[in-house]
Amino acid sequence: MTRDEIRDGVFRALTQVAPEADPSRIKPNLRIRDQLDIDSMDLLNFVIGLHKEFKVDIPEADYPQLATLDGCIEYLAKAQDLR
Amino acid sequence: MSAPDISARPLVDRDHAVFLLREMLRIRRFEEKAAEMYSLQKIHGFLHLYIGEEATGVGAMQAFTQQDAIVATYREHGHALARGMPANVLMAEMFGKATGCSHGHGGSMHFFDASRRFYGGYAIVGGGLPIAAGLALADKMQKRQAITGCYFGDGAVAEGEFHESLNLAALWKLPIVFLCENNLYAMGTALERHQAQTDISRKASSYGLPSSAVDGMDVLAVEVSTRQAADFVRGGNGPYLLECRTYRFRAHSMSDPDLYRTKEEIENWKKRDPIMLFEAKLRELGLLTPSDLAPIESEVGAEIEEAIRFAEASPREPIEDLLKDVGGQPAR
Amino acid sequence: MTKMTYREAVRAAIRKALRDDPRVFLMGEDVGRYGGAFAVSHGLLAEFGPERVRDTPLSESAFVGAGIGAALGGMRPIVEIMTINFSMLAMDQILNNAATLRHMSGGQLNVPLVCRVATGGGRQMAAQHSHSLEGWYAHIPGIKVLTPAIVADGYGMVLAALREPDPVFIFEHATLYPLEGEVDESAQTFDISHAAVMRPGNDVSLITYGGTLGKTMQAAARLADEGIKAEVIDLRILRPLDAQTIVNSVAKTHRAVIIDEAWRTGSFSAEISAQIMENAFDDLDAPVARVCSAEVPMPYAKHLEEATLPQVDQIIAATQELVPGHG
Amino acid sequence: MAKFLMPQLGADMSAGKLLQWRKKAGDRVQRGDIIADVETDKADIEVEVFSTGTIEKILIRPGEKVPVGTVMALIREEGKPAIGEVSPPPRERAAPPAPTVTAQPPPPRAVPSTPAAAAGAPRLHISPVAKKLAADLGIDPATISGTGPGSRITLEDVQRAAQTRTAKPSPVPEMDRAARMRQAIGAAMARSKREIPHYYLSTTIDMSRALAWLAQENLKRSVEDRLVYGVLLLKAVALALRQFPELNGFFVEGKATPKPDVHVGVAISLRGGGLVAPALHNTDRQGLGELMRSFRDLVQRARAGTLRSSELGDPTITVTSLGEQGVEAVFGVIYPPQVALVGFGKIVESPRASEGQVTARRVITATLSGDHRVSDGHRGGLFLAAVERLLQEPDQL
Repeated sequence: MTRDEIRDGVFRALTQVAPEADPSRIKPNLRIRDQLDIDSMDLLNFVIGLHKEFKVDIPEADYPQLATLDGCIEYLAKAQDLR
Repeated sequence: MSAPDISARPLVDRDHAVFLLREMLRIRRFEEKAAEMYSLQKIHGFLHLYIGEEATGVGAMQAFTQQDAIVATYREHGHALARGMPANVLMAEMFGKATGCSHGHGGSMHFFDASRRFYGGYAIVGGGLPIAAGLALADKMQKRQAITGCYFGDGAVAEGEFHESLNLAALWKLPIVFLCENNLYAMGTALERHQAQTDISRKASSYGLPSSAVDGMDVLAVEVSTRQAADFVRGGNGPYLLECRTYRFRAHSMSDPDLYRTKEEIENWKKRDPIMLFEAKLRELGLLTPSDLAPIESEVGAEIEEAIRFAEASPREPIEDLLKDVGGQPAR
Repeated sequence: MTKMTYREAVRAAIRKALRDDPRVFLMGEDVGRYGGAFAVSHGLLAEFGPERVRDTPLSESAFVGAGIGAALGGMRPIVEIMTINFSMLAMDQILNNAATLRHMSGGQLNVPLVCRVATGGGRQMAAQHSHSLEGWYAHIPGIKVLTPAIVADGYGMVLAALREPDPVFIFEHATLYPLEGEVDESAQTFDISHAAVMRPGNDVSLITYGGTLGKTMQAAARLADEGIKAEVIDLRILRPLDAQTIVNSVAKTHRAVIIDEAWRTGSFSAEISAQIMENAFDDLDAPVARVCSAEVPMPYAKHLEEATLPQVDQIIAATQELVPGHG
Repeated sequence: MAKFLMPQLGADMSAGKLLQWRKKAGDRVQRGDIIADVETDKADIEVEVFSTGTIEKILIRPGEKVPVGTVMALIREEGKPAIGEVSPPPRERAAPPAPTVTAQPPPPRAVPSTPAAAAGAPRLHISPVAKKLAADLGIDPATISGTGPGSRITLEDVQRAAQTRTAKPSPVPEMDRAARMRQAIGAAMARSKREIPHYYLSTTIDMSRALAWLAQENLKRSVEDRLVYGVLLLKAVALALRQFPELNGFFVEGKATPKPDVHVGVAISLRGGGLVAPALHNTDRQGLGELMRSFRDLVQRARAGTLRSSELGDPTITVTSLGEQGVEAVFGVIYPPQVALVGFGKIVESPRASEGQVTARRVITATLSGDHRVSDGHRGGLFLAAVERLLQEPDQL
């Protein structure tokens, strides 16, 4: 899965939770929660979205790695390789 | 039917004479105390004093039995006392207390005592006359040996109810003694300024009623005339009108500045103060010695004083009972 | 049950009372030899004699006052005031003595007096003989005010009133005397504390009393043809008013029209409307409507009198105004 | 010493002017003597004295106008007549004038200033029964167009709106709806502040044990079934309410009506502004997993605008959590007709001493806004303490 495909998947999960999110204006290196109005319920739904999109199990302990867009892509890419 | 000869003086026995004097004095002192209590704001609203007319009230009342019915007017303190209502329940009524003879609902103008058939004071001038007609009608229809004494003032003769009631009473031969206390003034209007015919007793003839007039300042004369009128009525001969010519020494009420008559006129009439007149007559007849008076005064004073204490100490009616005696309420 | 007219029903009740209770007697202008201005007491003088059926002089204040006095004295008088128009002459005795003596005497005296009074207009009697003033009497604490609109009530209310300890005023609308209806002369008890639902309905409550019940029932029938199910309430008693029956009805229908022959301003309909606002506010889907007489001294001419009095068409129009889809 | 008062000379007299004295200090007077002339509105009146004795002191000068009951002179009574001293009326005070006869009508009570219409909302033209049904169904009347006379909203209008509302969300443009919602929330909040006497309590709750338990629990759960800590807070509040029923219910028509079931309303912010607080039915009887699922479902439907009207109308209490927005403690406004609101702030690390040892504990600030007509601080405090205790045994929730 290419990085772009992973990026699109992440955005799909993100817009599920925050429809008003505009992918082009999300800064990849800043915390997503500082750029969008995301509460713990949204975060959970985002993680569930990623789980369905990429068929990976994401333990709570790994949540910090998903704080930024780049972090998500990095984490998911690693998870794909493991499989 | 010629007017009864009222000049014949009965042989007066001493006990009855002292009783009459004492009754008049009770009324006089009660009224003086009522005036004082009014000025101290213990009594409010209207207060009409009977000072000067005591002979009429006391004299006439002697002619009525306990079974007879009495209807009075708003100037009724003297009639209530003469009828036997205790001074304390009258004072309590004027203080607006629950122990008053009308539970504080009526005040000075509306004393009632069903047990003594004292059917109260009426504030609407002439309002009592039709009631008296009805009471007499009921007694007659139930064949009760009783007549009705109906007091009213000279002002009432101008009201339609006076003429309607006298006619109805004469028409149906109702057992009523109509007692007109002519004190020469309808509040601020002298008799000759409110009546074309000032001889009130003559008004009865237009309805076929026998009538007469008597000196309202002479307690014995009033008693004799009223007894004769009452005997006539008890004989089933229909109603009788007795006019008692008297005078009030005080204003119409506590709110009346009394400007419509001169001081001289009042002073003249005071020379015929009914209590002074009767005292002098009894001394003349040797029925009264100067030492008799003091104990009567102190006895009367004590009764009036006790009335004040009773009225002051009495409770007011609780607000919860506001609607207690009002008829026509939905069934609880 | 026997079929009779309204006047015969009232007469039957008075006759029964005169027979059953020696304290009862009838007093009023022309009640004896003339048989009553509306022929209600026809034949009673012959049966009971002049002592108990007493013609009076035209002295309303005196004979109403005498009625009060006689009641105080232990009798049970039925005083007939020929019409409400003349009752003004006796209003002082009624207001200041009849209604007041029990309370003012601290409960010592009560006045078991029954006063029957013909009322209302509609017979071209003009201004001085066509008044509807029942609302004035219903304003006075101390008395009861009954308005028999049907023949059965014409009979029952007289007998019920005679059992009351306090004064009762029965207003008989003059147009009702020839009305035909059923009376159960064996009945022993008669209700004088509840209004009656004369016709059930869900869309609007038509509330009235006395002489206007007939017109209200006609209006309800015609409204039914248009699909509006109107509930008709006959108040029967103006004091004490049975507000609960009114509130229950408005809670169901959410709309009320009050029909009252009195002049609109300060009429009894205003009191009913106020009580609906106070007790059924949250159930109202439209303001309370009123159909009353025009505020003019009753004109003599027929067309003018009809334009003054509440009519069936007005009741229908007022109702259509309230019911959605019709206004 | 007897007092000579300005007498009551008529039913409607409240004061009188002394014209002249007919006696001076030291003169002897008899009961009934005229000793002064007084001018009233009606006329000049001669005033008699009711006691016998000698005038001790004159207190009022001619020309002075004084209220009825004022002491104008003192009389030393000599040998009282047999009837004894007239005891002066008990309430007589020495100098100050007696109250006037006709009590002045109390000054008109300052007309309570009617609160400005909430946030300038135009007054709705709606019939009482329609307004009541809209309130019962939790439908905002502002969102209904009236078909009655003068476009008054009628009963039928509300009934029609209720049917269409539950069928599909009324296609109201997003912005317009948010503005209307802001208006409705504004009106409710203003009314709440105006009518409900709030009291506020706060406490800090140690969450360490609960969060540790949660982390363990979530390890065992798949992603979809994971719990958020909010669920623990909701369940603790719901269970605590069983012991404090007075906080769980409404205050309507002047009296508190506690509700048997516990439906905790959860404040959910909507994307693009606005807030709703739909109910989690029987919060206390749902297990944590079940509660999590209904909570997630509620949030999604709230944000999609497909909430059922009963969910809007049913909450018996509301919980609001602004922790994620960085707020430490929130003192919220109660949603009428409810009688309490619980607020939770963010979880922070804070030094806590226990048994002499200071350790870093993760704590949260819990607050209670209570309706003082229904409950008081004492009961509110005990309630918060119960919530804290429950959160110390997360496995029992």
